[in-house]
This record gives sequence, C-alpha cells and structure tokens, in this order.
Amino acid sequence: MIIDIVTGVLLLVGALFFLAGTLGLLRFPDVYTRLHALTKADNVGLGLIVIALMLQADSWFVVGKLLLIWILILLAGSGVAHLVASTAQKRGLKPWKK
Amino acid sequence: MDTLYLSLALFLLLTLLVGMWRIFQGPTPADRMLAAQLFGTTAVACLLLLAQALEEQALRDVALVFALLAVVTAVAFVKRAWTAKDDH
Amino acid sequence: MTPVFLYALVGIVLFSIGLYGLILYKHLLRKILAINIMGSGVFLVMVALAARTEEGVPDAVPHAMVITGIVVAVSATALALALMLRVNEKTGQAVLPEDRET
Amino acid sequence: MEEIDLLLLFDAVLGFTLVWLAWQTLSSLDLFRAVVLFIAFGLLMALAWVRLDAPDVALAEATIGAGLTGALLLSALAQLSARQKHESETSLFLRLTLGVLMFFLLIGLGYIVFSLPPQALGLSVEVAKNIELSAVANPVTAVLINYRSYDTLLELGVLLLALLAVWSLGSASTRKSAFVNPVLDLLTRILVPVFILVSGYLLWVGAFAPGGAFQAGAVLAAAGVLLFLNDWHLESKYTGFALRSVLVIGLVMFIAIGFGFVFLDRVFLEYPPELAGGFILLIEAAASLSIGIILAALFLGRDPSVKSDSCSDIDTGVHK
Repeated sequence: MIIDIVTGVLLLVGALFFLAGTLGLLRFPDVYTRLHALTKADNVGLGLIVIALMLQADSWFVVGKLLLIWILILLAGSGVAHLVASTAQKRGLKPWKK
Repeated sequence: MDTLYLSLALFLLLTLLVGMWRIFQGPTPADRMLAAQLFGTTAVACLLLLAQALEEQALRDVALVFALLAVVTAVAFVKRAWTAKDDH
Repeated sequence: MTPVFLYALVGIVLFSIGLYGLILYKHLLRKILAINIMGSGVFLVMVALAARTEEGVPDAVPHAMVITGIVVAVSATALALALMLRVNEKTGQAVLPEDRET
Repeated sequence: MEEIDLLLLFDAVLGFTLVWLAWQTLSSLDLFRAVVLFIAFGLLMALAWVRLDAPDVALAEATIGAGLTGALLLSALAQLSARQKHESETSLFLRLTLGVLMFFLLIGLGYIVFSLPPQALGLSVEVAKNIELSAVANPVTAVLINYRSYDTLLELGVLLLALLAVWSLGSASTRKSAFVNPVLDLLTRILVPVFILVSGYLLWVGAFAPGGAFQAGAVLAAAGVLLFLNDWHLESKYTGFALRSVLVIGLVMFIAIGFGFVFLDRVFLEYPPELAGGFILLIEAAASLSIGIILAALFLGRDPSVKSDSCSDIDTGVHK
C-alpha cells in the first residue's frame, strides 16, 4: 500500500518535470537555456518515473532493464547536450543576455 | 493504479503535442532538433507507463531501442545536418 | 468507433495526404517523404485490420509483412536519396527535369 | 474515468497527431523542418503499433522509422547544395482539383474498410495451429522465417539490390566534419558495444517474444551509422572480400539451408520440425548480420573499396 502511494507521488512529480521541460523548451529565449530545460525532463523526469516503476516491477530483470534505459538516456542526453551546446558556440550563436 | 499509469501516459502525449510548437517555430535547426529529442524521451516514458499498465514486457524493449536510437539521430544532426547557412 | 477502425481510418488519411503531396510538390526530398508517409498509411491499415481477431491475438501474417515492408521502405528511401543527390549534383537542384524552373 | 475510455482518448489524440504531423511534414517549405517533423512522425508511429498490439512492428519502426531513416534524411539534406530554389506556389486550381480527387479516394477507401466485417480471423488460426511445428514460439518470427520464408529470402535480395544500385551511382562527395569531439568519441565507445549487445538480445528473444532478425539487424546498423558519423572508416584490407562476404552471408545461408533439405526429400525452404529451431537461429543470425551491414553501407552511400578523391574538401578545424 505504502509502496503504491510512493509510486504515485514519484510518477506525478516525474510527469511534472516533463511538463516543466516542455514549458521551458517553449518559453526560454535561446538554445542554451532550452537545453537546460530539456535535460531536466530527460534526467530527472524520466528518472523519477523509472524509480516509480522499479518499485512496482515483478522481477529483478525488469528492474535492471529499467535502470539500463535510464542510464542510456542519461548518457545520451548529457552527451548530446554537450555536442549541441559546443556546436552552437562554434557556429557563433550568442547566448541570450537580459 | 492502472488508471494512474494510463492518465499519465495520456498526459505525456499531450505535453508532446504542446512541445511540437518548438519544431514549427525554430528559429535555429538546433531548437527544432532539441524538441525532437524531448519527443524521444517523452515517448520512452510513455512506453514504460504503457508497459506497466498493459502488462506487456515487450514494450520495455521498444523503450530501450528508442533510448538507443535517439542518440543516432541527434549525432547525425550535429555532425552532418547542422550547417552554418541555416542559422539566423 | 473501435480503435481498429480508428487506426485504419488514420491509415487511409495518411495514404491520401501522402499521395497529394507526392503529386503536388516538386522537390524530390518532399516527394520521398510523401512516399514514406503513404507507406506508413498502408502499413497502418494492414496492422489495424489484422487486429480484428476474436481472442485478442492479432494475425501474425500482416505483422510479418509490415516488418518486411518497413525494411524494404528504408532501403528504397536510401536509394531514392542517393538518386536525389545525384540529380542535385548534375543540375544544381533536386527536382525532376519536367519540373525544373529556369 | 474508465480505463477503456482513457485508452480510446489516447488513440484519438495519437491518430489526430499523426495525421496533423503528416500534413505539416509535407506542406512545410523549410526542408529541415519537414525532416524533423517526419522523425517525430516516426516516433509516434511506434506508439501506434504498440496500441495495435504489434510490438514486433513497433520494434522495427523504433529502430528504422524513427532512427535510421532520420539519420539517412539528415545526412542527405546536408549534402544537398546550399541554395535550393524555394518552390513557387502551385496554382489554387490545381490544389483544389487534387484535393477533391483525394477526398473522393479517401471516401472510397474509407467505405471499403468500414464495410469489412468487424471480426475476421485472417490466417491467425492457421498460424496458431502450426506454431509447434515451426520450433519458435513467437508467431511473427515463425511467419517470417518458416511459413513465409520466401518473402524474407527475397527481401534480403532486395536489400542487396538497393545497395548495388547505390554503389553503382558512384561516390557522392563525402564531407568530413570539421572537428573531432572527445565527448562524442567517448559516447561512441560506450554505446557501440551496447548496441551490439542489444542486437544480440533482440535476435535471441525473437524466438519466443517480440524481436528477431530484422530488428537485431537494424540495431546493428545503427551501431555502424554511429561509427560512420564519428568519422570511423573500415580499414581497406577489409573492404574487399571480407565486406562482400558479410553482405551476402544472410542470403547464402538461407539458400544453402533451404536447398540442403531438398536432398532429404523436402521442398525448398522446408525444414524438418525437429531441427527447425537450430536452423532458424542460424539463418536469423546470418540474416541479421547481413541486414545490419547492408543498412549501414546504405547509410555510407558509396563503395568503401573504391578510393574516393573527394575527401579533400575537409574544412578547417581540429583533425584526428
């Protein structure tokens, strides 16, 4: 029962991070800040959802697979974020200033 | 519990729809591509929720493959398609 | 409306949109995208109709055909893109000769 | 809300988005935007397959539709000459006429589909009845490699033909990218083994659960694409005979095993049930290797054994 409640809360907070990431992608002024928003959804949002589902998993195999998916997304997300940001800088995109 | 999973999956699909605006708007190619990246992650989360709700193991494999393939498109974009002429 | 017919309908609409785009737009990349969308529409109709079984176990034959179809579609796309690049290299624009604007 | 309602709502949103994305992809004048929208379209198609109870197809779409096709399109787009003429608007009359025609087509096709019986077994009974004979528990794999193996055999041929055609077009100019990024290098080093592992997993699991040769091959191809994107190239001593034998091994293995049993009084491509399991795995392993390498070679776009002189246009920056 308690596990179900914890799962529910984690899922909801995770979904909230996805919402925040999406809104950030829409509202932030330039590539660099949007990257920041995107990685929140990638890392934290998915992470929370994965942890929630791990609590409900019925075998260690499923737990492992979920963890692998998250690690892959973490790796890919951070790698790609770096690539995009450094390429943007090389191409001369100026970071937004107030 | 299943209702929660399904409503969250639907919710994620809706955030995806909203995020589509960035693909339309740009302005730089990178912005469009970032939106597509977010699409990939959202789809992974959606698949994991569906896998739990519908009790279908295979959907986790689909999510795994999604997670892998997202990198390939992103790298293809950075290394090949992002050319200076497109930046405004 | 059951999900089966919903997706079959979506498939038909995709096919029609794809055909419209294939005929109307001149740039070869857009034509290639249009053919891919038409293909997706056909696949969607096939798989949707395969889900009409009673016991809830869909018919595996259309599924197998669609998987084959997806792989053929990607190889055809690769060939089409190579041809497009060739046309582009020779003429400077990626359109068919009859569509060329001078 | 009821779960069924939620799922139906999910389907409705998904269906609407698919149609809308397709329309926006095609009507977009900016080619890059069209390609990104098409990638998003592929992602959502995979979700549609999941909802239609077709996880095998979803796996194929996730690797190919959303991944490889996207990489192919992005790479081709980069090689188009910088100044593409913007298309002039087509006349309103033409668009209207075509629109009306397509509308009639839609009505006609819609009528046909809706007049089909809501329940139809198709061949599912036959597939289920003979599943024990096929030696695999996943019906889709059974259809692909056993019941309808002609399709799969010919498909391998189609892939090879496509590759031959691309090679015969000669070398499109390959642009080397300007910089080598240590992060990308590390990412490739970590991910390529994972790709290969997942590919093997999909191949193995294909016997009893969604997965199989095509999906495994496509994931393998993705590893190749990632390597090529990181400016990796096959050493020239492997590009000749070694590469070519890997390209055809799927086809050769398929035909050899197919013919092998002809001498034991069976028809072409019929396997004895007691041995079918092992042979199917053998064929699948060879086929996925071939499929993977062919798809990766299609991405590369030119015969690697032909020395290309077009690598001279490397732009400035740090080099390996």
